[in-house]
Amino acid sequence: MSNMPAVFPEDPVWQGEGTSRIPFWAYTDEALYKKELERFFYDNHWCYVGLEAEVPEPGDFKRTVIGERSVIMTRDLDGGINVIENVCAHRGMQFCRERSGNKKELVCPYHQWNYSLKGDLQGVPFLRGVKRDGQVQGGMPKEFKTKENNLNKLRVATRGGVVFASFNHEVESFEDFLGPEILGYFDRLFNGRKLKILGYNRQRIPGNWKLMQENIKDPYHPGLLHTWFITYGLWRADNKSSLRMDDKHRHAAMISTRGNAQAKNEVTTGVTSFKESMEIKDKRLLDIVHEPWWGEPTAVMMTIFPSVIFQQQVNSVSTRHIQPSGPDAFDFVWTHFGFEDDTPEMTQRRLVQANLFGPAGFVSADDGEVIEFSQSGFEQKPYHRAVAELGGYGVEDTEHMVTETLIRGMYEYWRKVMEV
Amino acid sequence: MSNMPAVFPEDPVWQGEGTSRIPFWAYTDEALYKKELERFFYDNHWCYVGLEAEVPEPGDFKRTVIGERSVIMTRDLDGGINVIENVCAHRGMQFCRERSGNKKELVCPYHQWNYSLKGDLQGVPFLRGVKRDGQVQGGMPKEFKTKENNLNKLRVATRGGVVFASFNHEVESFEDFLGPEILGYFDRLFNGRKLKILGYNRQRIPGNWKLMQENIKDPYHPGLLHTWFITYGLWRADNKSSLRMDDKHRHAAMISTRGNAQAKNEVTTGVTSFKESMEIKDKRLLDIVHEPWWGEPTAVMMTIFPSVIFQQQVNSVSTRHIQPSGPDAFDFVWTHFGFEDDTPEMTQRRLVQANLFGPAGFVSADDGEVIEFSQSGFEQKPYHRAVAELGGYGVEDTEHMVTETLIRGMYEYWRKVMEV
Amino acid sequence: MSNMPAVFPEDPVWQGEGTSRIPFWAYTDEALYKKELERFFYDNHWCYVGLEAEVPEPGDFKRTVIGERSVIMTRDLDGGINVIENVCAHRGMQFCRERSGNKKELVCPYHQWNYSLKGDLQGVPFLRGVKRDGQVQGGMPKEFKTKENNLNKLRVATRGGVVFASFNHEVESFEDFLGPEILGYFDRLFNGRKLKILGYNRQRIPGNWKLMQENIKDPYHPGLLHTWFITYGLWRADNKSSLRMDDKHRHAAMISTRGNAQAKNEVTTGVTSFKESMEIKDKRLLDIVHEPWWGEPTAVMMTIFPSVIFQQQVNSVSTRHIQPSGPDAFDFVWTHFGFEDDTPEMTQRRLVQANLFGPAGFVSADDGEVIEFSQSGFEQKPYHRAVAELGGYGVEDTEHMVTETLIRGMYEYWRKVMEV
Amino acid sequence: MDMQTYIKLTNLYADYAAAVDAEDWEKWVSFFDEECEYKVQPRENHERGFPLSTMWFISRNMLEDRVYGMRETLFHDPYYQRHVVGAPRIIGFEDGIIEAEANYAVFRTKYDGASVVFNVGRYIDRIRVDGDELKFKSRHCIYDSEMIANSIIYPI
Amino acid sequence: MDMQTYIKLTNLYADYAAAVDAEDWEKWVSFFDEECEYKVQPRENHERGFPLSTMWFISRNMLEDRVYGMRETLFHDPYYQRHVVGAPRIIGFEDGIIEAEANYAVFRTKYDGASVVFNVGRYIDRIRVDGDELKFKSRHCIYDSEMIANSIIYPI
Amino acid sequence: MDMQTYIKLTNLYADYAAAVDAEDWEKWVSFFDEECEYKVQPRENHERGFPLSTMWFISRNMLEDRVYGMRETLFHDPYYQRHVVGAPRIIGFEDGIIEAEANYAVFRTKYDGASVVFNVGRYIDRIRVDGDELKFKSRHCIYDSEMIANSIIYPI
Repeated sequence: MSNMPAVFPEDPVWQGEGTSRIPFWAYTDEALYKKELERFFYDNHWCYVGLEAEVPEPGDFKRTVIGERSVIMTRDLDGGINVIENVCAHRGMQFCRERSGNKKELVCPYHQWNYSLKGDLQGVPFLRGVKRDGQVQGGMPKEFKTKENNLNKLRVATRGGVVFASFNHEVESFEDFLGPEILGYFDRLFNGRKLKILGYNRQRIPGNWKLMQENIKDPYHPGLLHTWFITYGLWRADNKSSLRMDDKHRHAAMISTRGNAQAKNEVTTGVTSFKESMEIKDKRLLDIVHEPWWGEPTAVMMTIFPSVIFQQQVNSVSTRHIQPSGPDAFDFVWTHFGFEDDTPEMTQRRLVQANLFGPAGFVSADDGEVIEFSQSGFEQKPYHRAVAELGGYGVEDTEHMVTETLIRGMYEYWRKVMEV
Repeated sequence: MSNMPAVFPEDPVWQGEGTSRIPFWAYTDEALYKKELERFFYDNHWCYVGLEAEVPEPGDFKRTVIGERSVIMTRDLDGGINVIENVCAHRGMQFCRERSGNKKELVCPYHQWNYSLKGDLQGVPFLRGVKRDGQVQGGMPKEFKTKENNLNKLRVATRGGVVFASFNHEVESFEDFLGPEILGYFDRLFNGRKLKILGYNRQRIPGNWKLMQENIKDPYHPGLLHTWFITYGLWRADNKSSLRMDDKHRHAAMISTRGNAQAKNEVTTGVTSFKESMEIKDKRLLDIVHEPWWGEPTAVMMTIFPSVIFQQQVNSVSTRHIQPSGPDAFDFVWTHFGFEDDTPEMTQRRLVQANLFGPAGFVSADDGEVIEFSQSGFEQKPYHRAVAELGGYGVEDTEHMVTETLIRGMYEYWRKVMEV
Repeated sequence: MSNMPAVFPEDPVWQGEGTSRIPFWAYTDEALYKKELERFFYDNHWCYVGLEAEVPEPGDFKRTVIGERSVIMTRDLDGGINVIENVCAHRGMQFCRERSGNKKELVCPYHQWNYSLKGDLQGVPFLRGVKRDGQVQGGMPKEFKTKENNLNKLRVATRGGVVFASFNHEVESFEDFLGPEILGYFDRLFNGRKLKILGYNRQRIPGNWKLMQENIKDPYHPGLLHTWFITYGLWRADNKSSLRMDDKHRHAAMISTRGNAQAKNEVTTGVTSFKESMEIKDKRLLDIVHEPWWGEPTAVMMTIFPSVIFQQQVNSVSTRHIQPSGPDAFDFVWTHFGFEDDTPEMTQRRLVQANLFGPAGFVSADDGEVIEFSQSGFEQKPYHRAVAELGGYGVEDTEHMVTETLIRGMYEYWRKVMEV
Repeated sequence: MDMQTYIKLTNLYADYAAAVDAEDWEKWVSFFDEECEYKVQPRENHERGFPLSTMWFISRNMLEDRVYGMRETLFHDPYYQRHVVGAPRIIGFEDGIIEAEANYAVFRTKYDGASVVFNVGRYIDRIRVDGDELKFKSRHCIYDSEMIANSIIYPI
Repeated sequence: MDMQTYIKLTNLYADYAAAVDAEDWEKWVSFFDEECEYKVQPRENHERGFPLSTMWFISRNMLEDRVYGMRETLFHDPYYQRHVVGAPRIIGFEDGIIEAEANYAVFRTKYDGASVVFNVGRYIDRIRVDGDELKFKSRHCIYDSEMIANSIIYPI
Repeated sequence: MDMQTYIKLTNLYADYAAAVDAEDWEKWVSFFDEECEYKVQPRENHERGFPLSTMWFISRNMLEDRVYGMRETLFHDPYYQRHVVGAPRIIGFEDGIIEAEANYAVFRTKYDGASVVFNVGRYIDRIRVDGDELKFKSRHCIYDSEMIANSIIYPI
């Protein structure tokens, strides 16, 4: 009839090599999304579950999700950490309803099957039936073995107080999963100190989950979208910065250092300014104090594929958990923390700086918004594609921010695993 | 890539014989659900529509649904009961908007086609066009016959004041449909007395409609989930009880008798929902008076597949109508009634005991909740399955409650009809 | 199992020739709907965008949609009208968020790519990277040409102050698209006078978008549904009236003339919505003043397929924009206007008569309602069909209102283009 | 403003809400002065200076015409309405005319569905005080919920 | 009604809302007279004259039985409740009994979802005034939201 | 509390709601004392004793910094906000400081969509009374709607 492209391609195919042009249907297709869940969240990857500090005492538990599957992180009576799927072994009820708490055992309310904090089936009411007039009535068949009917236990990795889990027990070690370089940045942040939970923020972002990974793999936008940074002189094109990936290019770290010594551009500090220019009115919003463990970098943003972002932005530290919900939305849970030896001043400082981040943050609220409207753009013409060619077509670590290389890296990995 | 099962099976197949392990996708799959509507609700089954007492006078009507299809139950001017699909024969408008009322005829507001209370097309505006300057303009074609354009009339069965209907006029008789045994319990409750409507409660339960059938075919849960029963000594595993099915195992009756003297501790052992016996503060909540028509049983719960539950729980009697809405939700409409010759005391008693049931009921609110979270469990891993092996793998009537036999029976029938 | 028709046909086929019986699945099927978007809204058709009077000044813009795709109508600095797809050429963000306003250029907030009001890419931050240590870091590849990365520009047609656009630049001329007859009625309303915007009304109607086209192609309903018209003697089946279509039968005009002297009782006989004639209490509701440009007709309703209705109902003039949203809903945006030379009295008259139309209008609110419940009817039995046989089976212009010919005409065109 | 009048005003608001929620249209009309204006208008038109409204009745007679329409001629799906109104703010009180505003939320419930937020916005009122009696000279309902859920039949 | 009592009534309504939203059930019970009636009923039953309610507690003792049920026996998903209540309308005040009504909206929030309109309707109350003390003789919650979102555990 | 102050408090609440719904940020800031605290916090953090908030501004200066951010730097989709606030409960009144609470519901409307329940919760306030003037020493918005619909730009 006409030579217009089909706006809604039926069997979408990613044309050509390379990943500098990402088809919009990669963000909108329901079947692809299910495959992403299966291949990234439910298999072969370590997914973020929480922090040990959230379950400090034996019996403590926290309910969370991996992909779209509800799981429970427990600290068992031996002090070990377990991650268990929140689906009763009997007739499948998602039995644990509280978000957190302390329990001696896990009980499904429907028929009171109960499980240890490790997920082992301990008790089945009327397992052997009921005796009546010398007769046994009902009960489970002889072949029924409680130990074959445990809850679904995930493999768990903990490091530096952070808990990851995998549905597939054959997954490589957590250390191999991160790779040496990213692991280094992980260890910089989680270096064994005790963490102190400061609280949660939650938001539901109506966009594909990968957009959040992209956003934190995109050093191109902060100086452009987050005008706030620039207004108060917090972001400069000549800050020292580097981008690092693991071998597979799925994880990344954006490392930046304010006040760079090796900059060769002739620039001033930006300290002088117009009279009309802005000044923050309450200085505490920008009261940054260097912490020894930072080393040189003043901010490191780590994207651990597929499920979490570790953020250290000057004195504000948090984990940001990606919980996909259909191809077009994800829940985003922020856990802010500090360290056990923080002074009250430092705690207050972290809390005040938290105003920059989260669902209302001076420089994060807009990330949620651009993700929402990116998704809207994709949905109106799935046949189209994004152009991610800043810094060329390839994938490599760089020493600057003017590149979309990390995004290309992520899609290189995505194409390989998804076989698209 | 790995040997994990596909979490979202593409062409789900029910493995093996038997129905003691029910795949979760049987509750979540959209295409299967459409097939269920076609094979259970829209064909070959009698579905519940209402009580004659709801339309006592000629011209009275009540709007309700069968499956997802809107239908109208009318009492025509001859006093007969009709069930008519609420879709205009002209251009398909779901024309009847009130929930109940009294009308001389049915009129579609869009173009005023009007129908008798039996569903016969009576009038079409401008059927023969308009005369102008001696010419006829417009109107319906000569071949158009009003009697070929009636509303879709369902076959109706009434018994004991209860109204059922079938889209397929070839369906077996209502009596055959129930089978002799279930019919007996039906007649126990609807024995010809005039019913008195006490009112409605409505709830939307976000779970697959079959879960409600299962719930009332599951004598395993009341003593475990409904702690309230046990708290006040209302439920004991050693109460006298029997389970009955029709030949096809689709319908069932759970019959129980309170006040069995032989208290056995065994029956509440290991039941964590057991609470130290409590005194009810206002005795009227448990003021049970035996009614002659009960016979021995003090409670009979009938599940009529696929659409309704008839409940007699001591003095509280009600019909519970299952109105599916997608694979993951159903509307659940409770019609409480009494009998024309109830004393005011008995009416008040029924109303007070109604506090146990319905969307806020002491022992029903939790049924809605467990159904919701069963569905959540299924959705997170459709490849998995429920274990319904209490009392073995077979399907048979029993004299005790420690069995999931009725559930296995229902799925045996389901597999046969669904050809899964 | 039984010989009932499949209620949810899998591969729906339109049986037989002709279009007097429209299958319900034509309104409910998701895949068909996507095809409709592709073939009607996104290809080969001129779709309504707005009125020039909405963007009077250079830099003015208005955001709207074609089908489900967000577009922006701008007046560029040369005074020209442009229609541009609201999707950033970089990574696809639907960047324009305001509904209307004035801008010198279009900027995407995510990475500040900026475009002229014509949609040309003007600026890309760090296009050529950043110089550091005498080295260029990052930036877009050499092959990247801004002029190959403009926003998606639509072809635009303006006539009489009305703006249409097409995604396909090869579309026939707007004049050919309307065809001479419909164009005549178009020019009667938009005869070059300056328009004055009076304001907007918006409603979301939960029905298939074609139902709105049908509704205004259906001269059968006004005298039957809109009792208000009859109550105050505003509508009579024997008013002079004619129906006109373009060659392809996709567009139509319903032309009627009030005040035909030959009152015929016949025309309200059998219309149960007829009410004893009432006096309006505030005469201003019916204070109709003939305007010279009307010519003989007192009301002309134009349906321009697929996207807009032009309404002149005595002194109330408006455009009614159809914005589909899935197979089962559309947004309906009313733009009421007057003419630059209207007296204050005439403006007030138009505004008072606006009480008849729109989401709360005396004779429009019910159109939204019947559309909603038509859709409900279709969804409950997609295998069924509407009967549109008033005035026979054919498609032709007529001089009366007792016919569904325009509806048959539209579906004739629909079947041809949709190849159903 | 004296306490007495303030309470009366609060009552007027509550009574108005109760009357429309009870579909007591005679009562509804009775809250207005003979000469009055009742307007339901999208915030957009209000803010951009466009005169068009969704309902615009400019006399008590016209309100009665609307009542007739709602009762007799307008086909519509039955629905429940429920108003929750915030405390009134007194903007001015001169020459026996109170100018007041209040935020409102109207919830619509159809028989077989959930209650939904149907229309939220702000009342902008001019009220004549005459001895014991308070009557609306004008009530403008400027609503945020510009995308109407199909249709508005009953007054807000 | 004197201002003092009017304010007290307004406070009673606000305190009631705060108590149920804080899940302070002892407090909830304490608002009622020994002999009292608490009823949560669909508008349909109310308007059609059907006596059935969704909750019907006819003594303070029975309210306490409900508290026990909510606390100890009723399995349910945890949720937050939030009441927003309009200004009360005084229908009558005789023999120390205030008859009053108010519109209410209750929002339910589950941990990982949006807040939803859970139950909207009208309170129809009879309140005993005894010196400084106001106690409910009866509180009827006649609700529009007849299709309940699964279950109602806490009082409205 | 004397009637006069009670009415003033009610007005303060209504004026606050009107100001934020009108996006009048200067007005918003003016409701606060020089030294003040404004906090928007998920109920979970509040109840579990976690200090983190979604917004936490600890001086009027910081409120002004927020205003600058909302106006100038924070990219966001435009939206309408509408507050409906229940009657305030007076918790205490000593040394010129009123402690009061109120339930609120905030509805968000985007141009082409329905109005949605955006944020419901409870205000916990400390208000300084100084002659005719009432100023917030602190306003804590403890919200139930913990799963935020993408982002919160404007104050609650």
